[in-house]
Amino acid sequence: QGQPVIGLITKTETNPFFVKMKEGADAEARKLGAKLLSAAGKTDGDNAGQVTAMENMMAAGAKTILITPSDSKAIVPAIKKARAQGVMVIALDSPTDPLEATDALFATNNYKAGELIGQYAKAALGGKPAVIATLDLFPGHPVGAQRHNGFLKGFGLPAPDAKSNELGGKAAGVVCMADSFGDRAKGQTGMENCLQKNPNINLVYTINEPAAAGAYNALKAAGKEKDVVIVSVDGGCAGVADVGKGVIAATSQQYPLRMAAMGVAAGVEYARTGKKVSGYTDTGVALIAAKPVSGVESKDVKTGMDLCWGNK
Amino acid sequence: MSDPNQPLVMQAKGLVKRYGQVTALDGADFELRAGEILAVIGDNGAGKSSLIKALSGATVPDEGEIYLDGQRVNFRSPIDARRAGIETVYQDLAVAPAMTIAENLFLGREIRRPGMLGSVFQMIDKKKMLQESIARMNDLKVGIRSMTQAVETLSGGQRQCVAVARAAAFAQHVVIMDEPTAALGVKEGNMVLELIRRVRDKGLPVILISHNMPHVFEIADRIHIARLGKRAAVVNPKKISMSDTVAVMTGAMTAEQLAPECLA
Amino acid sequence: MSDPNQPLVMQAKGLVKRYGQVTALDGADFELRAGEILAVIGDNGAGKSSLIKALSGATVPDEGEIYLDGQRVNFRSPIDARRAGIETVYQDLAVAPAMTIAENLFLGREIRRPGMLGSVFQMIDKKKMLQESIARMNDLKVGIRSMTQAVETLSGGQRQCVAVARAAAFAQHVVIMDEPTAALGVKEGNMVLELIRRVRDKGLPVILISHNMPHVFEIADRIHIARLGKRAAVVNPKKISMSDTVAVMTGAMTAEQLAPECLA
Amino acid sequence: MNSLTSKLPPIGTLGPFVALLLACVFFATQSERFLTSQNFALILQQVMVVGVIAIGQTLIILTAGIDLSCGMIMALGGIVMTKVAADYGLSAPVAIACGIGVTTLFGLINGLLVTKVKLPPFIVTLGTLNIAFAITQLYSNSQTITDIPDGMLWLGNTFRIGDTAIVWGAILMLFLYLVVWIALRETAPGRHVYAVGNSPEATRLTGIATDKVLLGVYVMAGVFYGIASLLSVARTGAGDPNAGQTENLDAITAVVLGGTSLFGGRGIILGTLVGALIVGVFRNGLTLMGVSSVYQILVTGILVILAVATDQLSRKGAR
Amino acid sequence: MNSLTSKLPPIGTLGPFVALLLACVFFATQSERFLTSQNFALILQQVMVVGVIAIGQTLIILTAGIDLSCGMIMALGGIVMTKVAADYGLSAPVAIACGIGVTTLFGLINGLLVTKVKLPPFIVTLGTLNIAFAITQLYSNSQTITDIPDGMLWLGNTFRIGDTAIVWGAILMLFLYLVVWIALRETAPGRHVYAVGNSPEATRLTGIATDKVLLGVYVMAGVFYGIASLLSVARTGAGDPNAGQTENLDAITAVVLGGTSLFGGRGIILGTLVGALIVGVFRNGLTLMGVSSVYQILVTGILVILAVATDQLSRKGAR
Ligand SMILES: Nc1ncnc2c1ncn2[C@@H]1O[C@H](COP(=O)(O)OP(=O)(O)OP(=O)(O)O)[C@@H](O)[C@H]1O
Ligand SMILES: Nc1ncnc2c1ncn2[C@@H]1O[C@H](COP(=O)(O)OP(=O)(O)OP(=O)(O)O)[C@@H](O)[C@H]1O
Ligand SMILES: [Mg+2]
Ligand SMILES: [Mg+2]
Repeated sequence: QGQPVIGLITKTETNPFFVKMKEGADAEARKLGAKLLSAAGKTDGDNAGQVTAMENMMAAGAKTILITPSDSKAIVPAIKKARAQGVMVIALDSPTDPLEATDALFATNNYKAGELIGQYAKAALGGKPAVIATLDLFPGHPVGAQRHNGFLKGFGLPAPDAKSNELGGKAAGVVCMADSFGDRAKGQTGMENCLQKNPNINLVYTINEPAAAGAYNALKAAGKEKDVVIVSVDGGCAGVADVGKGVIAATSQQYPLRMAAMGVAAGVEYARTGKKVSGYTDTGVALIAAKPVSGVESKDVKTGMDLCWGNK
Repeated sequence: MSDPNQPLVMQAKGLVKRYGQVTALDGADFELRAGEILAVIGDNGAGKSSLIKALSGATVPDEGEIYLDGQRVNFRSPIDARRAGIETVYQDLAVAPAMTIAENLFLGREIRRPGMLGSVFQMIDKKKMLQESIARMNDLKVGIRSMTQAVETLSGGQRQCVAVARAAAFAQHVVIMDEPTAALGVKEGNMVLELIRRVRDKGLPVILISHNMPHVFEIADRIHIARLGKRAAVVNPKKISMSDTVAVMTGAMTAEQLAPECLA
Repeated sequence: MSDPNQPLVMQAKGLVKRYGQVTALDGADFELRAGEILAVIGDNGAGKSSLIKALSGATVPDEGEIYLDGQRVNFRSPIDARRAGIETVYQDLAVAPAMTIAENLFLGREIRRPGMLGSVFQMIDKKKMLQESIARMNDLKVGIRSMTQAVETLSGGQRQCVAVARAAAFAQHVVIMDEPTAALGVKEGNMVLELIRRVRDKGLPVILISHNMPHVFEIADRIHIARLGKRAAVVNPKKISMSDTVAVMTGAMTAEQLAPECLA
Repeated sequence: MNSLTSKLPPIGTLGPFVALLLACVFFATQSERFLTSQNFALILQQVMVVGVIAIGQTLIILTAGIDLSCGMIMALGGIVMTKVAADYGLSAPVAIACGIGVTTLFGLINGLLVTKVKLPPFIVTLGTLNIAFAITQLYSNSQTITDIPDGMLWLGNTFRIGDTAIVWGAILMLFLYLVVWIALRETAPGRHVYAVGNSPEATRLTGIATDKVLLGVYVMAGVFYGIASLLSVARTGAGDPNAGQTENLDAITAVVLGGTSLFGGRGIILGTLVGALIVGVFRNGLTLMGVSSVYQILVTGILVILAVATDQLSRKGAR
Repeated sequence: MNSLTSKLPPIGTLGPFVALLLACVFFATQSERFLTSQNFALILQQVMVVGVIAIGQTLIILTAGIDLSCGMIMALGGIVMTKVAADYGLSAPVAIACGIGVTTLFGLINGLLVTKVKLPPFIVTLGTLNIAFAITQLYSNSQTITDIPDGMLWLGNTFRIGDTAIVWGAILMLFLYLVVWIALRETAPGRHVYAVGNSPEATRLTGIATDKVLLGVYVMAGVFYGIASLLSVARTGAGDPNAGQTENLDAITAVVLGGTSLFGGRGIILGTLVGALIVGVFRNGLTLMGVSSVYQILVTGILVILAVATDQLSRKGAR
């Protein structure tokens, strides 16, 4: 029986997070002698594109499919069909809803990631009253909602639970919410407008590190970069470097490379022995901060750089 | 042919049409009698096309009144005029260039297939339309090989024949033609004059705009002379000379200076 | 005026142009002598426009040769013909409707501002262009109020005057006019004929396509009769009657049946 | 005369068809899995949603318009029909009718703005694109809806011809193309669509109510988007508020690849089907070849240009 | 005659301008922070990238074309100039030249495909959109580049007039609009751009080398995209491989809001500037009002339609 074929479907092509994930999968597949097919949705949230990719990979003979679901619910029927044909489906990074729709989940908890930076931010501000701006992803995106709501929860504000797709916090001290699309330029524009709205902002939550970098630009232009705490999520190498430079106060680090490598290994195992993996494996979140605060566990920048994207 | 006792089929009073600072029609009057060929002549820019556009609903005049068979009408669009049985050949040839000759001839009144297919599904009878088109165009003796040719592939004159054939075929009440023979050869031009006569003989009045004085004098029952957006005079081609007509048209003479029997 | 000893300015041999199954030109010959007005007549679809499109580079013929002053030329585009000093008025009026009259007159050869502004920055001298436009259009006695009016707001005849004025103003070598008087009034038509004469008197030969026989007989030195994509005959309007000419044009008579002195 | 008529279809469809064939030949040499009936059934299934949207888009482009809102309207339709079924427990046919009703209403709004207020279609549909998206998010609370009655899913079910499982939705798409093709060719309103796109002023002057034709086209397009909503729900088994984000460009691409002019009045609806298939074949074939997705994008870019260039050349040949 | 000339600009720009003013008045009543010079300087700064892209887009649309690839070409230019500087340590001017060189090359490719192969601009730029995107991702490895020499960032620096900090890039944008406005109005090539868009066949017959005009327009557009790359790098302080994804629709929106016809030959470049400002003012004003983002999208949709409707009405009034 030939080379095992494994499919990897990410949300988009362009997010460094998924690029790293693909690199990890590629390296592991080469090591284990498997053939890796990869595809992605056209935009974040493109469920139909992921369904199409899944069908095409099955047509190409993939027996294991690794997927970072763009839409945790909408993808489920397609996964069911695939599993009914004997394909092992593993969710990476984010779970499906219900969780049991896939054979296994290798993921970080985005809500948890949000909580960590929320807790950090609370401590970092000391007793100062918080004036918060959030730079979110875009309307309707679950990861955007989970990180945002987790952050509010960690900060001690009333927040929707992990399943909600709605952004909380409107009434509770968040003075400005803008969409950044996870993009540097749009993050910057959002921050500029927020500052215009309320110049006293002293805490900025950002969906990811490019948005954080954009926010920093805006704050710097306004001469406020020293007075504001920026927190973020992802823990990419560039992002951790920004933590080192003081651009970002703290970020929650996730490990896409690790998830992907584990997924590929499980796929090869399945092809060779017919044994499926199952259940939820937390690939971990860690808080990376240049200045640790008491009461919140964090790793330093050096460790963060070593681990960024899950290099090791 | 034309007889003062004939009823007025179309009448317009004090039509005004302004385009920004240009006044195309400046209080123009107009009268068309039953069963006549009325030629409308005038210098370039005298407002002939503007006049007939107002009469055919293609533009809505800013002021003035239009009567059809003595009834006040208010054409808001060419559809209204169509419904009233007025058929028009426009100077800038209203044809759909990418469509075939047959389709252009029948545009807006396609022949339906018999039965349900035609009435409910509005399916068209292409074969019949093709045959009819060939017949109509043969009337005009135009040497066009294929009715399924796109109009944009036709020569200038051939295109004009399509527009003329369409108007002649479908008019119920009045036919208006804005320079139908301008691009036509001698033979084709004569065919169109012949066609106009035949239409008139069917009893429909025809409004003919033309710069071709020999044509006008050959065929018109009365001549409406347009000048500077107004009606300068209506003359009788049987009584007036071509040079006097041109003199009125260019403003070298006024209507008052003409012998009374020249007026119509 | 026309003299067999005059050198041939333009000559074409065996031009063929096919559009799909339609053969617009079917081995047409053509000769234009220095300083003459050559009229080209023929039925609709006889291939007149196709012929002059080939001569002016607007289409590339499938077969045949074209000579300018005895030199073989190969016009791949209108630009080539322009460079050779050939100026053309096309039947379908090559104007840019949204641009002003002045701009259309000078399109492609705008007057530049003096000095660096003009030569390096290619800035145009709008004022001078406006003045020139007024002068040119006055030559044609067209009553157009404003040269900064968009061409699309002009009447059909006014538009034609723009195209004619352009060709007459810029020709260096040959002027070609495809039905320049078709949409014109009596006065304007005569002005154009006058203009054509003036161009000829400057020494430029003129090719005039027209369906207006009186015009043709009034002005032409020789008449080229096109028929079915070929040249049926070249006749001398001083010697031949109008009806014989029409007979050749419509195929009722052949060139051989004409008296030899009629041919030119 | 006959030979001229018989020449008309090729000019419109032969080019795209040649491009499609070339693509198929190429992929067949690259992957032995490509040239199977099962795989073609799969491709058909994958293009059915965009294929049906592209019918509406073709109608609009034939009138020299453009519709950027098509995908979002489709998404809204999907959310409405699934939510009505899931939340209010209405039966599938009623829920479907509600969904298609909403997309048709949006078509009507587009049409009214284009015809009555005389706004350019690009701007109108850019506006309704945003409006439909926002309503979709607000109405669905950005939640995917998954409790869908079976009666809404049967178009996603398959039947077998030999070994090949064909989805009903694909058959519906092919049927719609056939109907619209005949309607455009053989009925008076169909010819008026071409006339309006070809020369609106001339068409108006012949006495055709061009506004009514345009309005009808936009409304019909709304109906097709509604059918596409249903297909999308049936295909993915969910009402997805994030659906439809790229379908506008995809549909316009299919239309243009299929040889319809963006300036209106010229084109053949079957070309659009071929255009949609070209896109589907590329995506499928490249995945089968194991081309990674950035390279897929690169190759798609090159191939789109090549496909239309082939079309262009084959037209020249036909003349 | 004079009164007619003086009437020309309004028809093209008054409408959008009225819409812009109305939007400003509205937001001024909603937020006291809106009507400050600092806020306007900010809006100017936020629209400068899309504003410069929209210059190139306007040129292309004036020729009856369209450019979907503009944003991606801009992103590629940004990556090239930052990567060349960061990786090979070349000086800022050289790196900038490399970046603009690449965008110009893409403009040239677009232009050659449109003029020589005679492909529709929509398809050509759809292809190069994908190609530029893929190259950007591959060349940058999807990583943001942040070690940027200062020489590349000074357009992002500000100078002060009174209290108001104005960014140099915004001044550059305004200057470019002025230059292009004069060039389109007052130079022969500028008038030829209008002529080509207005009636390509007539323009060709007057002996203008329409292909050269078109090619020139696409190449110039490439240059503007390169300048936009530089502005984008200066503004964000990074070479971002994910930049430019929505700039094509944004730029086209600005052009159309500005009153330029998508059918070519009619429009005024300053209208595009106003169009870009309208978009910027909406985004800024709605954020200041605290409108949440789904509602922002809804409102933007409605306002885009209203803005153009205002334009339409004010034109009727002008007649
Ligand atoms: N849409 C328009 N916008 C502005 N001015 C117009 C418009 N249509 C016509 N005009 C002007 O109105 C006047 C009358 O035009 P009209 O077309 O009625 O003349 P006409 O008598 O038909 O001339 P011709 O014999 O040349 O066709 C002209 O000066 C023309 O410039
Ligand atoms: N682009 C084209 N495609 C197909 N056929 C064409 C095309 N151009 C011209 N023809 C055909 O070629 C023939 C000659 O056309 P041409 O325009 O030369 O005639 P013409 O002598 O100028 O006629 P007219 O006096 O009516 O202007 C006509 O039968 C016409 O249908
Ligand atoms: Mg007229
Ligand atoms: Mg001709």
